[in-house]
Amino acid sequence: MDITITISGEAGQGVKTIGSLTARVLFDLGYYVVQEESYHSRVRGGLDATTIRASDVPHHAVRQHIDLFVPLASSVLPYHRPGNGHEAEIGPSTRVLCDGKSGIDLPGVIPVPASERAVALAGDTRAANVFLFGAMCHMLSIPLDVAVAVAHKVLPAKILDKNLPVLAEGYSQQVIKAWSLPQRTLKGQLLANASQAMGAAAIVAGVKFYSGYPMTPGSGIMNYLAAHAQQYGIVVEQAEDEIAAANMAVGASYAGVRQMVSTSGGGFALMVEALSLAAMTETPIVIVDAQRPAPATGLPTRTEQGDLWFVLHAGHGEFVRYVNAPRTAEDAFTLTLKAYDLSSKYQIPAIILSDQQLADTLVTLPRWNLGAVHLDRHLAEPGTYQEPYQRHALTPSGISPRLVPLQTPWPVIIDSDEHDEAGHLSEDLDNRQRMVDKRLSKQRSLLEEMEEPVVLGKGSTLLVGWGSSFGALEELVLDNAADLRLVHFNEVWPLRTERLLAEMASARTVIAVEGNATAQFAQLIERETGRRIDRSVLRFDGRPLTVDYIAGRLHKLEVI
Amino acid sequence: MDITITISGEAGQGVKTIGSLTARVLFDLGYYVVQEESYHSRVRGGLDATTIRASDVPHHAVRQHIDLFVPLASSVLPYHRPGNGHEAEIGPSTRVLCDGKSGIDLPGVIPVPASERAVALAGDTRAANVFLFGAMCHMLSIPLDVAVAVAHKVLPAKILDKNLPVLAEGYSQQVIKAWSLPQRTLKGQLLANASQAMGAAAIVAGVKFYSGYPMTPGSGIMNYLAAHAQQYGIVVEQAEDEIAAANMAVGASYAGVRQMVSTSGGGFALMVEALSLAAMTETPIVIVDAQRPAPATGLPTRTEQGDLWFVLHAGHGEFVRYVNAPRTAEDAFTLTLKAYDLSSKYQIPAIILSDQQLADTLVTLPRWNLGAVHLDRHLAEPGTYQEPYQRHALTPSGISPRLVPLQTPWPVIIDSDEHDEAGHLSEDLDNRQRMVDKRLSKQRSLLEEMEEPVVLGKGSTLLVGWGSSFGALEELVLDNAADLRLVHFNEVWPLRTERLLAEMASARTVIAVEGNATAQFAQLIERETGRRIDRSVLRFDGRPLTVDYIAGRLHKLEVI
Amino acid sequence: MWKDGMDIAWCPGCGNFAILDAVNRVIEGSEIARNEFLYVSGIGQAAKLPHYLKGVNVLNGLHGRALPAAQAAKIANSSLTVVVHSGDGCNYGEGGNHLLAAMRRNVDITLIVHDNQIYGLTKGQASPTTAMGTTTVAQTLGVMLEPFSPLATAIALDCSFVARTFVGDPDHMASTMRAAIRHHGFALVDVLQQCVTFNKVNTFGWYKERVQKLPDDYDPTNREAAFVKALEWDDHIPIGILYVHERPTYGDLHPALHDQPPLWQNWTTDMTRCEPLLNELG
Amino acid sequence: MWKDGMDIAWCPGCGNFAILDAVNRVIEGSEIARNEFLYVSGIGQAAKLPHYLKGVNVLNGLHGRALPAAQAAKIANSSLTVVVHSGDGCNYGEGGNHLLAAMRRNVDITLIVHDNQIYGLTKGQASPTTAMGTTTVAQTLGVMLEPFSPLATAIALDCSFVARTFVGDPDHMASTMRAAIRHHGFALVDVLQQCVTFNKVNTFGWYKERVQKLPDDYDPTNREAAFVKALEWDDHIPIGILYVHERPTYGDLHPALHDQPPLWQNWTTDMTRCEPLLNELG
Ligand SMILES: Cc1ncc(C[n+]2csc(CCOP(=O)(O)OP(=O)(O)O)c2C)c(N)n1
Ligand SMILES: Cc1ncc(C[n+]2csc(CCOP(=O)(O)OP(=O)(O)O)c2C)c(N)n1
Ligand code: SF4
Ligand code: SF4
Ligand SMILES: [Mg+2]
Ligand SMILES: [Mg+2]
Repeated sequence: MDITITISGEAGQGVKTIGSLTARVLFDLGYYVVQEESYHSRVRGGLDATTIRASDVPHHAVRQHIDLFVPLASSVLPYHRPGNGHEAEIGPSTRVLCDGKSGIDLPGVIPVPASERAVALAGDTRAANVFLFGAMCHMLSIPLDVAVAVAHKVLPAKILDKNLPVLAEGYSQQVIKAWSLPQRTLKGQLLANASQAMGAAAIVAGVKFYSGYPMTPGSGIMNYLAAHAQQYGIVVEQAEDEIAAANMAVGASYAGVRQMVSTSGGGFALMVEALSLAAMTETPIVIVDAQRPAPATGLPTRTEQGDLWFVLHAGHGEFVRYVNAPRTAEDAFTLTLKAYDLSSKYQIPAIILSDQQLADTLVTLPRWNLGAVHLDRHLAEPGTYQEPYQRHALTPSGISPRLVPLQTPWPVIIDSDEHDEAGHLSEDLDNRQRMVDKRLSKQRSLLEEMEEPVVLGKGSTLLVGWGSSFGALEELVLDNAADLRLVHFNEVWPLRTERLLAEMASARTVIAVEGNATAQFAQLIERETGRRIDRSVLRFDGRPLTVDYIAGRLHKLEVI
Repeated sequence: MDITITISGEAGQGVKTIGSLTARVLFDLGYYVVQEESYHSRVRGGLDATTIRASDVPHHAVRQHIDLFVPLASSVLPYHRPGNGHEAEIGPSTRVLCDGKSGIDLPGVIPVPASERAVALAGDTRAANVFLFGAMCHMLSIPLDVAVAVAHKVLPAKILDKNLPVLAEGYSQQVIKAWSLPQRTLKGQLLANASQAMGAAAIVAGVKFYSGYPMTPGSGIMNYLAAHAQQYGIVVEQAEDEIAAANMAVGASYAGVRQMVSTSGGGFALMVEALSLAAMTETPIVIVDAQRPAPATGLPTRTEQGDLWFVLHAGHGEFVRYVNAPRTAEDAFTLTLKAYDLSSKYQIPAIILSDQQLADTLVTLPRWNLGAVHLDRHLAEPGTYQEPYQRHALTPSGISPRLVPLQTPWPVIIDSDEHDEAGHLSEDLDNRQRMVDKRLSKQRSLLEEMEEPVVLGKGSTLLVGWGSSFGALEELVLDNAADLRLVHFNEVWPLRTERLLAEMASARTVIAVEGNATAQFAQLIERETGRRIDRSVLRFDGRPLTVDYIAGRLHKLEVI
Repeated sequence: MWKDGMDIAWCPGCGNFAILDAVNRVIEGSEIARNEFLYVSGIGQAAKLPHYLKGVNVLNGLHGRALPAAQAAKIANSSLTVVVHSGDGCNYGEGGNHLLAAMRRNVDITLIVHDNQIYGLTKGQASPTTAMGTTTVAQTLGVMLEPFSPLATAIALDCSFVARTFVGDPDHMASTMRAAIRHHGFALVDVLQQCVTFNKVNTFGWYKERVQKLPDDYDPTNREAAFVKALEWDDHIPIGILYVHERPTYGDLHPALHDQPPLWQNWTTDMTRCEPLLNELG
Repeated sequence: MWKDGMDIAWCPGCGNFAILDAVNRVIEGSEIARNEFLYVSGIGQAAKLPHYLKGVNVLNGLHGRALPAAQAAKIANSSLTVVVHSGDGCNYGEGGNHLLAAMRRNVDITLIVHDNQIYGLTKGQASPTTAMGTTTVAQTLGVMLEPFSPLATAIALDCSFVARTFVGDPDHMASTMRAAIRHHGFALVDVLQQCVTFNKVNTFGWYKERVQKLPDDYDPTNREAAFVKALEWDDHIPIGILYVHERPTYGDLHPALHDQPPLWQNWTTDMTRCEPLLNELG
């Protein structure tokens, strides 16, 4: 079983609700679910589409071909026509379910009286989506009680009662049972996107302070933490701007609290000076940059892997940072925890490169193993530091024992100027040299902490990817294991290159696959290894790299 | 003739005045002068030293060994002791001239009654420096009338009269004529630092608007333009912050005015979002980043070449930019003009990488040939654009004809969002792809505009440098032409590599020489060429690369 | 929503439509030619407005950064009539520092703030004018900051023209905008605007019930009285021109601008003008 | 200048020395232990002050960005007494937006602005409080912006404690600082301070002639009266506590802070607390 359902409407038509119902019912039935979002930067009108894939083996990406299409407005049809190139596409075999009043006329369309019955039964056209959901469940041969149970979970309590009859009525339309999706035994999984995974990981890591300024697609993490603020005693502060958010992060971390900042490229741009401050004062901070197409405001609700080089070198002067780029929502959880750990251990800024695709895509994932989580703030214990305490004491590792104010009677002194071991401003030039060496020397051991990239397949064509492209690349390579091989990174700085070099050495062609226009990761490899990447498959229309897109390009390159 | 004079005191002791008198008198005598500054970030106390080199052949850097040392306070002596490693150094042959009351006791010291006579004659201890200047002129066998003429030029009118007798009295001390500096015939040269050269070039280029926020060492340009505001009808606006300064730059340029922004790394960090805006809206802007040691506040009055990678990738998203790094004040003039031209022609941001060394070092340079300057704002002429006018019209070159508001009756529309050819917000994904291609395609022709690097010497050891290191490297290589060769860049992005590759191919060892801790330019070469740089000589104590420093390191590497 | 051949990205029922109508009336009824207007905005729902105007120059810049760009454009070309339209988040949040400086700088431009007391485009977070205690998706425990009082702050900064209007009174809105644009100096107009999607507290009706036009004999030159007026809020909300302090603008004070042709036209390729620069250094 | 074994980077005669003395008096005379103080600053001459204190915590951050760091540090550890010292450029210029927000946020910290009406460290450019017309190295044609009125602005923003003092009256300065630190909520103290090197207009004598203590019967809870007072400047400059509005602080309003141990101590490695997060998504 591997089915793709796309529900598409205008912003404000409630795609979110029907999408959630659909994803949730498939998840509850024990299918592996991937739910992706494609929408415009507006509150009403435009396009708001969600594509849900359900399968009995795990996937991390959706496919292009729609099996079941549920358009909520005729205005969206052009987006999904074959060859449009950006959205999930209908084809001859696609079944189309829609409201009879929508005026949608596609071959094989199944019109149902959704809005009419919604008004009649619930007095609210918006219930039409629930009607469609009912009809859809029937088409998928999902028992009504399972659908009803999901409605109880997903719909807000105050509208539930009036919607349940509409759901039943939709179901009772007896629309053709086109698919049969029996209950499976998959249990104990989670359904989450990377915003939720990062937010949850932050809470697991002990975050008590979030500072940020709303910016799509970075706001998901803020919303998640805000929703859990009461329960976990978290201060979620919407700052006056991103500069404040980033400087608050330094202040909070200095004072001993684990913090989180999330934003997108334009907001990150405003945090660059504070990033440099964190580095200079050796204050750990964690920032998520959820990338979107740029420059400038760009396409606020779309995706891109366009900030890699920016983030690698953001901030004036030279300093060590840790940058990771999760592959999936599952990976996002693990790498967020790692970001906290390394940031604290090395007293450096950690940046997590997410993007709209990761932030918005819900996926089935195994329950996180909380038992395996080992937390450490890496604060100094009495006896591990020399007295009088010096915040930036020189040590062989470059890491100074870190105290926070009032942890001991020793005061803690930090300064954005070049400073001496005690933390006081110093214009001594010998000291300058020592301090630069100290701060930069941490990179050596940090590199040791990096994992090697994942390698899949055995083909002689080596695809190189990083971050959110994993789902598509994994599927492509596993389907074409004879031709293709994949080396995929989720820790992009410092960059481990041993495994990569070995794979490159045994490859006939090396092709970078990236969601940007300049093959940024390929350039990084070139700088770090001196080896050339032969070709690239790039996508920069604002949509995620998909199996179909990459396969199409590889065909053009005559690689597959 | 090649003499090095260091005058050193505490901030607030008037080093500036005596330094200017000295440099000016040597310049007026027809010597090639280089005057370098080394000072702390404070208004009083600390170190404030100036080193002046005068020679009968041109140089662009000072040397480490002091021939004539004029300490104004005993507190500065430790800085200049042999082996200190950061400042100009005294040696056995150094002659020391100082005020008899300063308590300075060095071998061969020549105490003169400077402060005593200053008080007696001018009623002001501060005139002691003029007394010392008089004595110094005598030591250099400079006629008194030449010294007096210089005093007229340099000293503020209101203190001139009372200082002239002090000058004469200093001269009349008949301190040993240790050197003989006859009048030379060199004429028609200028004495300027890069801040002045860039400021003058901006005025030549037609700049009428400057926006900035004070930041050492970037403020020199602001001060220069402010000093000429009345005369040239320039609006010099000290903005509320660097964000405003950069957004003002975009607004002014959009409306048709050539602008200038100058700052240092920390201020530049705040301009990064607006840089991306300029790129997205294809609005030409020119920004100077006068680098200083970082991260964060770092060492505000010191120098570093630490922002290269930052500047190459500053700004979210992907866009074309032009980055140059002048070698000398002379070069600064030319490259500033080029920055205006290319920024306007390609409608891209141009960044000039200066640093404290360039900004503060005065040097003799040939009079700029204004006749050779060709100015063009690259605004569209009627007939060169299609009507209705579209600001971002697609063209084969990627460059759209540019109009400014009210240049014609056509309105001019720009947007930070992804936009269509007309400039209106567009979420169309085909359009997105076209616009990305359009903007990025400009890089190809921009690369053609880059000059090849300078190559000096024929040795098999190839030194690679960029920007302000030129003066030191040039001298080193010319003195060691048999062993050493130099390839030196002043345009760092886009990077031309043909000549570099040829030189590297014929070199035994390639050594990067840079004023930073991570060999940033070497890394850039590695990325762009895939060739490895073998070794590096790096300086990151906040002081400029000098002939002596580099030679010392090369000795350690057993290269010379 | 489609209107005049344009796909307008606002929600049906949004107060922005009335503002757009008023702007069109102002442009149409003005002696100023369309292409002499420059509409500047930041990012947000309000900030999309300039795209829906016809024949005017548009600079749609960064979130919170409209004011610096607008001031510089006016300095660069004094023939332009520069009007900024942006949200409360843009101007009182992200761009707060620019607002302070712009009021002090007194460049002759107009700032029209679409004050819906919420962040619309990013889906409903609190803005600086959101009432304390309001819960949102980001302020789940309620807003804990005192709301920003734009008018009182403007009066404290001696902003040269300070007004408030309401989308529910189109004539008042248009005439206030007109007065602001005519005013010689920096003018702030705070427009009370419902956001039907995200602000369920400060609805059209809520404002309608509360707004009160300033009395005819109100004296907008009295700074203290204006300050007191500006603090009125909960039960009745004054609309009208609260404060006017006519004084020289930046353009009046600057010798490169005052009685000079527009700065951008001050362009010559004649190099002799630069000889003095060389002589100074020679 | 060497003082107490420290190389102090200020000019002899600078008003900063008197401020430093006052701060030392405040710290010494306080029931709060030295290590319970956190002194935060930005960049500038004023901002060097924390380095000259003994035994206190110091966060010397970025130019203009002291306030966000200070507020977050206080939120993170409510046991700290947080005092910000920085210049007029830092707080009224670069950091203006943070000042606005901090007054609204009302975190219980104290901001002491060394207001020398100039940029000292960068050698004499105009600050937001520099008088119009003043010429400097960057303002060669004279300052064209109206000066920023910190106190009037603070009152417009309903800042919970607003005061001014003068380096020439050490007792007044120390007691004002003490009151500000004791005050429960965000407190702003603007300190009139001479810059002997770069501000030749607003000298010690200039201030001395003009400052006037508020009368004993002055009522700082009257916002309108305070606003009027705050506007007084040229001939007589009021010093003292102009405005006080006691109200709940951010810490009082936030359930994670109010009556809770300091946030940073809320640390556990027990993972069972996180099970609900998984259940929600399962
Ligand atoms: C630097 C930056 N931060 C954040 C954003 C995201 N953003 C876009 S609009 C907006 C707020 C909109 O609120 P407002 O200005 O009140 O306008 P409205 O949508 O309510 O009209 C935000 C936070 C951005 N584009 N840029
Ligand atoms: C982002 C940034 N911009 C500019 C500077 C340079 N800078 C340092 S201190 C200062 C102004 C100092 O003035 P003020 O805050 O009034 O302090 P003062 O020296 O007068 O005490 C400036 C502009 C900086 N360090 N960082
Ligand atoms: S979200 Fe609010 S402000 Fe934005 S268009 Fe809709 S109603 Fe208007
Ligand atoms: S420059 Fe001014 S503020 Fe700075 S130390 Fe000197 S007198 Fe004080
Ligand atoms: Mg709003
Ligand atoms: Mg100051």
